[in-house]
Formats: sequence, C-alpha cells, structure tokens
Amino acid sequence: MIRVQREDFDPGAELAAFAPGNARVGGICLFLGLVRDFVGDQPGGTAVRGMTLEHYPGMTERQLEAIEAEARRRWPLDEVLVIHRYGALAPAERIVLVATASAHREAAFQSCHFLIDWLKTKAPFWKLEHTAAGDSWVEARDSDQALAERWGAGDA
Amino acid sequence: MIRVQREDFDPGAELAAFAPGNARVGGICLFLGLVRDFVGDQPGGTAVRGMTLEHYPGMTERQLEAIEAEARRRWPLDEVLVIHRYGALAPAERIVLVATASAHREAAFQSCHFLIDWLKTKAPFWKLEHTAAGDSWVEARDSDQALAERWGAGDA
Amino acid sequence: MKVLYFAWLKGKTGIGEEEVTPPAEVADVAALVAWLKTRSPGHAAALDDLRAVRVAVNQDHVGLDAPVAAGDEVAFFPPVTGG
Amino acid sequence: MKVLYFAWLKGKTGIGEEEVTPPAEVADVAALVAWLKTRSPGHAAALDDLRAVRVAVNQDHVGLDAPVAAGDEVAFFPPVTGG
Repeated sequence: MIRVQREDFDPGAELAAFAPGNARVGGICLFLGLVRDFVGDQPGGTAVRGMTLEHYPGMTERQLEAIEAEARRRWPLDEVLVIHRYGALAPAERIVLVATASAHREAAFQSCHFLIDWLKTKAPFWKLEHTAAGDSWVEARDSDQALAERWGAGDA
Repeated sequence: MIRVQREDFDPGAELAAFAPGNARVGGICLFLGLVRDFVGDQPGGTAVRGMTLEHYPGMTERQLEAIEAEARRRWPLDEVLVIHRYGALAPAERIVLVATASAHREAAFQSCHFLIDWLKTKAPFWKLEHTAAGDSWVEARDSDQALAERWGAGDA
Repeated sequence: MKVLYFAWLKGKTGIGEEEVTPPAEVADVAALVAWLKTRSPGHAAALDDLRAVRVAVNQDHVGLDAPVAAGDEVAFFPPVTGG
Repeated sequence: MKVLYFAWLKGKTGIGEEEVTPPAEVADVAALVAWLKTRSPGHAAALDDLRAVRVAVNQDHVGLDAPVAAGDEVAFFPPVTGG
C-alpha cells in the first residue's frame, strides 16, 4: 500500500497495524526516514531550520506503485507499506516510512532496503532546505544513485 | 540497549520511544521476528502449534552486548535496541526486535541487518517446536551461518 | 501538450505548468526542449544544462530521445531527492 | 567446575547443570569431553557427535582446544537457533 500525504503519521501505530496476527509472516523490516537538523552528510554542518518537500502529484503515486510491484516481483512479500510526506517539515519530523513483511527475514530486509533505495532515485520528490543563509534545493547524491543501482534494473 | 525477557513487548510503543526527537538521526531501521505457524522455510509445511525458546541466562546478555558493541564499532549509531524473548510462544507472537538509529540510512540498515544475522548464529537461544507429531528442536540452518559470515569476523 | 516544471526549474521559468502547442516537427523531448527555450529567457535558463535535468512523459521517466505528441504531459525537474 | 547442558543435550544427559571435579590432566575442552562421557550413558550420548555440539567457556564461544580449569563455567549446546 502506498500513501502520499501532507499530514504526519504515527510510526508506532503503523507498525502495530502492519500484518497483525499473520502467522505466515516470520519477519517485518521497517525503515523510518527523519528530517536532520544539519546540511549534508555529517553532523556539525550548517543548521537546517526545516525543509519543504515538493512533489509531482500523480507521478509520485504511479512511481511508488511501480516500485512496490517490482519489490513484490522480486521477493515473496505478504505486506508492503510506503508512506511519504510532502510539504513543510521541521527537524526530527518524519518524512518516509517503508515496511515489508515476509515469511523470510532476508526477503523482508532486502525488499525494504530495495524500496527505500529505489524510491530515493525514482520517486519525484525534491527537498528545499531552509537555513539562516536562505533556502536551497538539496542536490541529488551520486552515492544514492550507486545504492539504487546495486539492485540492478527493473520494470519500474 | 539489550533486553532479554519472558514477557511480550509492544513493537509500536518501542518504535515510538526509540530515539524520539533526536534531530541528528536521519534513519531508523527496525526488524521484528515473529513465530510462524509452519515448520521449515516454506508456508505449507507441518503446522506449528507454538514453540518454547530456551536460552542460557547470563551468556545471552553477554553475547548480545558484545554484538551491539561490534555494531557500534562498525557504524556511527545513535541508538541500538535489541529485545529477545524466551519461554513459551504461540504462532504470530513476537520473538525478537532489533532497531538502530543513525545519521545515515545505509548505516541504520546495515547495522540492523548485521545485528540480526549475528544474533542468529551467536546468541545462545534454542527453539523447541510443538507440532501434532510431538516436540522437536529446530536445527540450525547453513543459510543462517552464511548470512552471518558475509559480515566478516569481529571481536564478538 | 501540458508541460510541468518542478523545484529550481519552476523557479527559473516562473511557472509550474503551461499548456503549449509546439509545431508538428517537435516530435521528441530534445526537440521540445529546443523549442521551449525560445519561449522566454527563464525557459532558456531552466533548460540550459540538460545534464542537471530529468524528464518524464506521461509520468514515466524517459530520455531525451523519447517521442512526444499532442495530449502528452511532459515534466522537467532536477534529479529527485526524496526519501 | 560448573558444566551446563542445553536443548537436546540436556535431554540426553538428563541434567541441566552439574558441579564436577575432573582430574588435573583434564586441561582443555577435548579432554573434558572425553572425561564427561565416562560419567553416564546419557553423557556419552549427548557428547557422541561433536560436530553437532558447540562449547562455551565462561560464556564465550570456544573451540575444542580451549583450556579449562577449576572454577570455569563450561556449557555444551547445539548450534543456536534464536532470532
């Protein structure tokens, strides 16, 4: 299931409601992405006051659904959940949640990892960071591209 | 933090309480292991009515702490949580929760994956499955050993 | 044909969305880009360095050689940075 | 020396824990195993196939060549299956 929304979500409640009581499921893997309060990749960078996530309504859902379908083609999954927010976000706020459930722990892990890696390079979201020096669009990282490419090509 | 306990835990509440409001954290990865209702690796196997997890009190905590320390040596982690139950467990009940928080999504993912892989081959727990045909000790899988070994050797 | 601009491309064109009717010989993304750049200095600036621009036609990622036609939805944006 | 047995090894020995005083020449795990097997048919059965047995001394995983001495805690168990 894909949800693209402006409003916040409750990760604990989402996890509690995910594949409850399904005794075929041996493992659930969940990733939660949060707004950091610094620019770049190392703590200590310029302070970030918040960010605004722009997206492309319609294409976002379409791309996320394609990525979910690709994950289900590759691994035996009982449940998939992707929640991605857009709009104004403060530091420590939630941005994205990805969760997968499978009979197999390795399938749960790999599919969750795959979903966030592919989402990072394929879902049309753009981060505008707000700092004391002004606003700037976050640049895509080569490292994110490399992380996505290790999963090979697919239909999505 | 390591917790070894007989009583159940609430994964949603654990996630909600994990690294809350820490704006250095960019990603949280969580794995939840559950009791499946079938024997072996493929749904459709002999029905499991439940299991009893035996452990080695003292050594369990010691090994889990060593594995946590190894993860913290390898990745920049803000928080680590491992909860592992022992005693009688019914199908769909929770067995284990591993969660990691880091500035970096890849560090969160890899460390969480590492923790469960190492725990599976190093922490002294043994599963006794209860089926209509009687009780039997689950045999260790070569595949679990291989999954642990891909992380190389360490101090733990 | 509907054309959309996102993130800093929208900042440069000054518009998020426009309805355009390019001439019939504009049959692929590369030709559409060349034609759009003639519409305003903002368009020219947004589409100046195509290494920094990604394209979707009808909400699928495509390359510069992808065909475009009347009725299509064509979007220009920087490499994505969600997640 | 405290010796512990877990899972099916405990089923075979019939005991989970025992205090033993092996002779002085029992200085490593391999020698301890040989000596323990003489204590009862159950011990002999539990420790018959060491490929299926793992050992910890003082709660650390060790091999058959690890030293053991009075005061140590030595545990025998199958490969672990938690998680």
